[in-house]
Amino acid sequence: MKEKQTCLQSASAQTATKRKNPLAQLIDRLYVLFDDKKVRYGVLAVAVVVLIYLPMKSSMYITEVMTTFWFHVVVCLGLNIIVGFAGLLSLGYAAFFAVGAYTTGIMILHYGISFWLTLPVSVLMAIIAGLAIGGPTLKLRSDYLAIVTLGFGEIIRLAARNLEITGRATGLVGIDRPTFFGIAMVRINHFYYAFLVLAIMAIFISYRLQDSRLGRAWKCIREDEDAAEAMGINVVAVRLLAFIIGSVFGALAGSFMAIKMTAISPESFLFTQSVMILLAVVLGGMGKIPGVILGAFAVVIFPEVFRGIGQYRMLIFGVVLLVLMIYRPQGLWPERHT
Amino acid sequence: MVILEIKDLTLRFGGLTAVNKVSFGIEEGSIESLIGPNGAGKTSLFNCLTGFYRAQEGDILFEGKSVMKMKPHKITTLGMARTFQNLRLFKNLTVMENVMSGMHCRASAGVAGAILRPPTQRAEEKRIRDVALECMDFVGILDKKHRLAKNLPYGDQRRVEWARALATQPKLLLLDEPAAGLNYDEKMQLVELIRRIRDERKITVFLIEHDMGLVMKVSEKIFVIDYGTKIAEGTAQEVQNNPRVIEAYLGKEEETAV
Amino acid sequence: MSEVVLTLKNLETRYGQIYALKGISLDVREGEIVTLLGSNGAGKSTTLKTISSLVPACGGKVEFLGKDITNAPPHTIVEMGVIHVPEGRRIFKELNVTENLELGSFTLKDDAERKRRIDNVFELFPVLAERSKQSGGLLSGGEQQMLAIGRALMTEPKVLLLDEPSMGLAPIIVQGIMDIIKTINERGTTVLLVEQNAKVALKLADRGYVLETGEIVMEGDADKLSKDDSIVKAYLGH
Amino acid sequence: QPAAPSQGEDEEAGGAEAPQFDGEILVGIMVPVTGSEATYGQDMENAMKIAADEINAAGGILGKELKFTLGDDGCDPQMCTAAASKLVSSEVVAVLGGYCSGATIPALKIYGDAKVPFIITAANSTELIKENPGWAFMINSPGYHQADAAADCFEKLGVSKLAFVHQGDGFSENLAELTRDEWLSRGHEVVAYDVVNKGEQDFSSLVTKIRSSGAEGVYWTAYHADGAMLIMQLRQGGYTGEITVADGSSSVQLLEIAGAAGEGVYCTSPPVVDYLPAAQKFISTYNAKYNQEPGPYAGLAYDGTHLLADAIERAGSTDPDAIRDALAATDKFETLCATVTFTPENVLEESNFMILKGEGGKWVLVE
Amino acid sequence: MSLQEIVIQQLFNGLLLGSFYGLVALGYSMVYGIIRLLNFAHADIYMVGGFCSLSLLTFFGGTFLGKGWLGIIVSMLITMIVVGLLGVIIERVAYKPLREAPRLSLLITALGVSMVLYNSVMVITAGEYRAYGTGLGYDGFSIGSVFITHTQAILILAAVALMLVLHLFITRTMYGKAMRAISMDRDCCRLMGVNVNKIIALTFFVGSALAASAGMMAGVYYGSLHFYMGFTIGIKAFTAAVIGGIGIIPGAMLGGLLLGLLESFGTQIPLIGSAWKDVFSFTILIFILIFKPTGLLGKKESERM
Ligand SMILES: Nc1ncnc2c1ncn2[C@@H]1O[C@H](COP(=O)(O)OP(=O)(O)OP(=O)(O)O)[C@@H](O)[C@H]1O
Ligand SMILES: Nc1ncnc2c1ncn2[C@@H]1O[C@H](COP(=O)(O)OP(=O)(O)OP(=O)(O)O)[C@@H](O)[C@H]1O
Ligand SMILES: [Mg+2]
Ligand SMILES: [Mg+2]
Repeated sequence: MKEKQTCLQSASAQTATKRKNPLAQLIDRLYVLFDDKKVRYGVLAVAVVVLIYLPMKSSMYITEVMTTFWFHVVVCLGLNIIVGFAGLLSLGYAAFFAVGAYTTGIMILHYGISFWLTLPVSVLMAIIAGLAIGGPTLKLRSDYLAIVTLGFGEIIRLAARNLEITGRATGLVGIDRPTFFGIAMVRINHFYYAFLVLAIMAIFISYRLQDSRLGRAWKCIREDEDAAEAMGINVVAVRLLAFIIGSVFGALAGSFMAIKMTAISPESFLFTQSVMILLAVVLGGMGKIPGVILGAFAVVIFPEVFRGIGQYRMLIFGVVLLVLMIYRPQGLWPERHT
Repeated sequence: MVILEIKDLTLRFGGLTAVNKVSFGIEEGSIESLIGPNGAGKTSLFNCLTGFYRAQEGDILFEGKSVMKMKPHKITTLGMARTFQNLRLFKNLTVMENVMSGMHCRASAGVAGAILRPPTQRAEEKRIRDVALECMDFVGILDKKHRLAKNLPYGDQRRVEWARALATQPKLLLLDEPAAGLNYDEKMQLVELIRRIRDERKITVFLIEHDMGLVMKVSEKIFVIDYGTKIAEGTAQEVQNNPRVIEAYLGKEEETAV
Repeated sequence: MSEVVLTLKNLETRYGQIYALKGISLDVREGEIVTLLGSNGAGKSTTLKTISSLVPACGGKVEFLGKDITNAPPHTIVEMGVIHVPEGRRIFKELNVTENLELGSFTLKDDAERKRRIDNVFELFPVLAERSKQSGGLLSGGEQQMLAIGRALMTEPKVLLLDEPSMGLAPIIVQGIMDIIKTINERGTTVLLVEQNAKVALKLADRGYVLETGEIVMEGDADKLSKDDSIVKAYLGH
Repeated sequence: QPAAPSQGEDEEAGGAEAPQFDGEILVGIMVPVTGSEATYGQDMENAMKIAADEINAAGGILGKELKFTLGDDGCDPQMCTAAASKLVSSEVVAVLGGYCSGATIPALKIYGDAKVPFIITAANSTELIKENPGWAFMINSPGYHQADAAADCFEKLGVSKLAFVHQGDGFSENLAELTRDEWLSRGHEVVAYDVVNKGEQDFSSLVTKIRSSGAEGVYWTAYHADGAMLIMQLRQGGYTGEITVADGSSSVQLLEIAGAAGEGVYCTSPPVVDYLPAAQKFISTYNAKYNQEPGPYAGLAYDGTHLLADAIERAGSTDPDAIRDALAATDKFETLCATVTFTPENVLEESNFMILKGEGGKWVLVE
Repeated sequence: MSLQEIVIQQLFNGLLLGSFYGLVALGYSMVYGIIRLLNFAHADIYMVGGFCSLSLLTFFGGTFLGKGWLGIIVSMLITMIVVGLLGVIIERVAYKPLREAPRLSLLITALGVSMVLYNSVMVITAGEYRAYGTGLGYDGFSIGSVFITHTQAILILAAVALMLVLHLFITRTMYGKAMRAISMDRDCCRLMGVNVNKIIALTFFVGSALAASAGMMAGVYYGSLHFYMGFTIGIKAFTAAVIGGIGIIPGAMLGGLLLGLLESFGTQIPLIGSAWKDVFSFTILIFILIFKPTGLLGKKESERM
């Protein structure tokens, strides 16, 4: 059907009949194509091969940046479970990877425990942290939850800054790097592969969770808690699970970050970190896994590409972010495209 | 046999007593209705039954078991499902997803199941889908299964609520004003549907409704409350002729009923 | 014959790609009660929303007292005296009853007058006076419906657009509401009424239109319509 | 507004009328040129370029042209690792810079692994060297030199009860701790030991606390901007004791912002070129080229560049091991700020701290 | 100082700090109250207010107005208007197109605005601190060893006066009710004849003007400005708004004062001290929310099934 007359853009929402430009239409079509499982697996297979091959061909710098990207994929997918799937606004996600990083750091540095053995402890600590923050605050509405998570993030950071065991403001320095089946993990390539494996696992788990009973329950409580409750969904338990799983993702990423950096300090876990991760998730497309990955990519790559322009960099980042959000309010790769 | 028994139930909001010492029982396999003026406390009573409000006094026995202190999701799992007076659909989810949510309490896969997907979990997923499709078919919205709930016309949104409640595979279905916003024709279809729910699916139905035509047609027993207190109960005929009911609720003119 | 106050000419509205109104024309004369019938999804609510500019028209025209008000900002339409009581009551849940009513007279500057009108509404709906300090969200369905109508009356409108006022009301209240609509109408307010309860609506109205999938399929005097076979079958029943 | 020198300007200055070179030597600069510490980083980069111009004008190093490539660490550990690996990927011969201690630590590991000699020209946390045994060299006096200087300063002022305020970052906390321990070991009293969070503006409750603790002196170990606010609020709140600030606050901006409150404030300062007779030529070159004053760390940055050039000349090749050995063997190398000899840990042997005092809106050298 | 004097002095410190928090929190609360947006950019408005007033004051310093109270008052008024308009423009350009978008998208847009604002100022000021020179000295009065400067006393009065004016405006006019109603059902407000765009614009104007006034007061009081100065106070004010019950005007003031007091006493109390004071206040915040999930003055969300 042809449009006879331009509709005035006004008033009510649902009626917004925005005309899409051809580029946006093309992108949307590609997105729809990607939702087909076969296409998706095809693309992923090719991507995996390329990505495994990448560090052998590229410079150390590119590998370093890509490693940072994989790290962000893991944490963004972790936050996506909390924010995108379950609809709980969290402004203190950095606290979760602080928990992982410090757990690993302290165990290696103070007790000389092998890195691989610190991982289960890190997961355990993440579960405790998830329960600690999720437990008492489950009744809170989204924005109040946001401030509690923000406060929690600050509490964790300040505690790390003030406690002796976490090395106070200087942090933990000189964390030993582990060996993996006899190979000492020292080169950036090793970390590239470590984070790549972590990221692939995160993607896989995210997809599996999304298409499960639990994933659907999250969507329901995100939409309407009371109705979800009436459908027999244990809202409290399901929300708590979202917190715990998200926090485990973050903690594992944090543990690996600790050995990659060999030094961690409270300044790596600032509020701005949490906000950047949230930004990546929303910019990419909350709740949509490829969207979140795209968001992580944007957040990591942008500052690198514009490294040359010095102090204008973040200004331009802000402007680009604004323009993108205004033109694609649902994110770059939204959960639903109609 | 009585499937649901309410004993001296009292619910107060501050100074207001919304439900006042109400007692009655619902027979298993029957269709019964609750009527009463606006603000009489009908929805509040439903909310008590399903655990959304905590009544201060009395007791609610579902299949002989007290559900007074239970959380809503527990009660749903026991087999009591409801719809909402002011539609509470998951607006941004598809019809299919809405209805599948009803099966949550009849499945058990957890985190490990979701990630590892053992055969049991696959079978369960298939069962969830099948039940959802069947429920949508039953209420007649199968052809709209991929549309977003919020974009459906009001009447269809109501149907999604029914399908979703049916998907929880209840023993007792509570419907809060299911006919609101439907026209005559559609109301007649609803009468048919309610009967099929009972006859084919063996579900007891308890409904709140203001459309007297429908209530009279479908219910085997009617309870009337006013100001939170039960003022009458009986068959359609008995209630229709009860002077207290006429005074408080029906009024003189018969035209208001379809 | 009295003056035409509200005219729709070939009005078209769409939601995305779906045309909800495919060019409808109707008029409402001063002092009339006109009813709009139709099954679910026929476009009744959309018609009212387009008149009050809540959704944009993408073709055709809405005229009020000869002036083109198509797609004018909603608040200016209210200022001209066209008030729309939307489907589903839309009470401000966290404001109390009195505050809800006060908002109804937002365009009014005079506080004493506002008070007088609130008292008027309380007189029409004594239950509201009893609940005057209760949050709107905690009223029962029927109380909310009364509040919605009362709120609309606060502006003393010239034309009242009512979307399913009887939905969810007890029979005795339905009678009451219909009487009140009659009273308001007799005091000089023109009414365009959308109702599922066709029997009641046709009894009250002077004229009626029947809408099906976005088009007007029938129109005429209320008594004539209530005797029409197809209408009896679909909307009235016996 | 300081004009950030563009790429073009740089080339023009480097290659104007210089002699023919036989290839080039690429050296990395790692400083923050964005973020909160960008000004200092910029100063340091500028000073290094001046040194490079001089070196190239004198025929370069080993007949090759000295060239720089910049890695911005943004004073942020994450950015820093990217910057460091970018420098290593560009196969630099050595790296100069390092301003924020926190953001320098992760880079140290990278340089150590890649065997790139690194001259740290500003950061001076004692934690640094441990991370990179052998490949990093500190030409700024480490914290314990400053702790000594501060304790001496307060003793001279006749103070016994001292309050410490740091800013909760590795650098300022480390210094506060060192000085506190030194102070206690000299038999004095510490009556308050506090922190202000970065970005906080209101210190009034802290001022009250300090006042009520009976402190006779306050030692501020962090940066100048917040230092200025603290000084103002101390005076505004009726505190009348002595105030000394540490090297992070040695910028004149501290006095500009603090105004009248800045009079009589002491500073334990790293060698700032303004007070060094030998540095007058450097200052005028800097002024001429960038139309602004060299900041507090410009001198060390300039020195570091010359030290590196000298070491490569002595090594006779750009082989990393040779450069490292040459650096370690540096013996009484005269620079603007100090005479450089390294301890076995590659740390400066002699303290280069000096004491300044705020007078009439300017720092003047005490002694 | 005696214990009593310490308590009085800290009480005063807390109130002054708290009233700054309160002024900024008001803006958060108002904007949240009307479009349910946690406006991250608000803290930067505060910062811009500081810089704007500094330019004006520098300009007026050269005229007969001088850098004393007269110059300050005139600069403050102009700053409030200019920055208020900036707030309105930001709303039009960045937030209005997203009114119907998911709320988190709006949050991220606000973040974008925040980045643009503070990075612009950073570029303009080259990232340096600017001294805020006024003609005011450190004169004051002391009661025992409690010492309060005239500037402090006047600022606290000004802050309280501004809050009171706002409170009256909101409670005594239809505007306040319209604001609340808009947050509940925007379309329905239109049907009541409310010009929704206008009210939202007005809200942004007032909120931004208040933040700007706080920014200027901070400049006058703390004596220096920095492009990053909004960051910490932003988080604190946001917290204050939530403690009080976000969207509720008196709540923002109460929350601000409470947070200010918690911080100043937290600094003084031995086991907490300056290192743990924020942990202390955030912990209390979390406890408040656990026991009163909608903040101190917040009403319970009421919706029926
Ligand atoms: N959460 C609550 N807090 C306070 N009062 C409430 C609450 N819920 C309901 N009420 C009051 O309790 C009374 C009963 O309300 P209820 O919704 O049960 O009526 P109802 O019988 O369902 O009416 P309707 O037929 O109009 O839907 C009403 O007066 C209502 O205002
Ligand atoms: N926000 C929307 N987005 C998409 N389609 C819509 C939207 N609102 C209504 N529609 C569609 O427009 C058509 C007309 O809807 P409208 O609400 O006007 O019907 P109605 O006659 O009022 O029906 P009812 O009696 O159920 O209220 C329907 O097909 C409906 O699905
Ligand atoms: Mg009800
Ligand atoms: Mg309708």
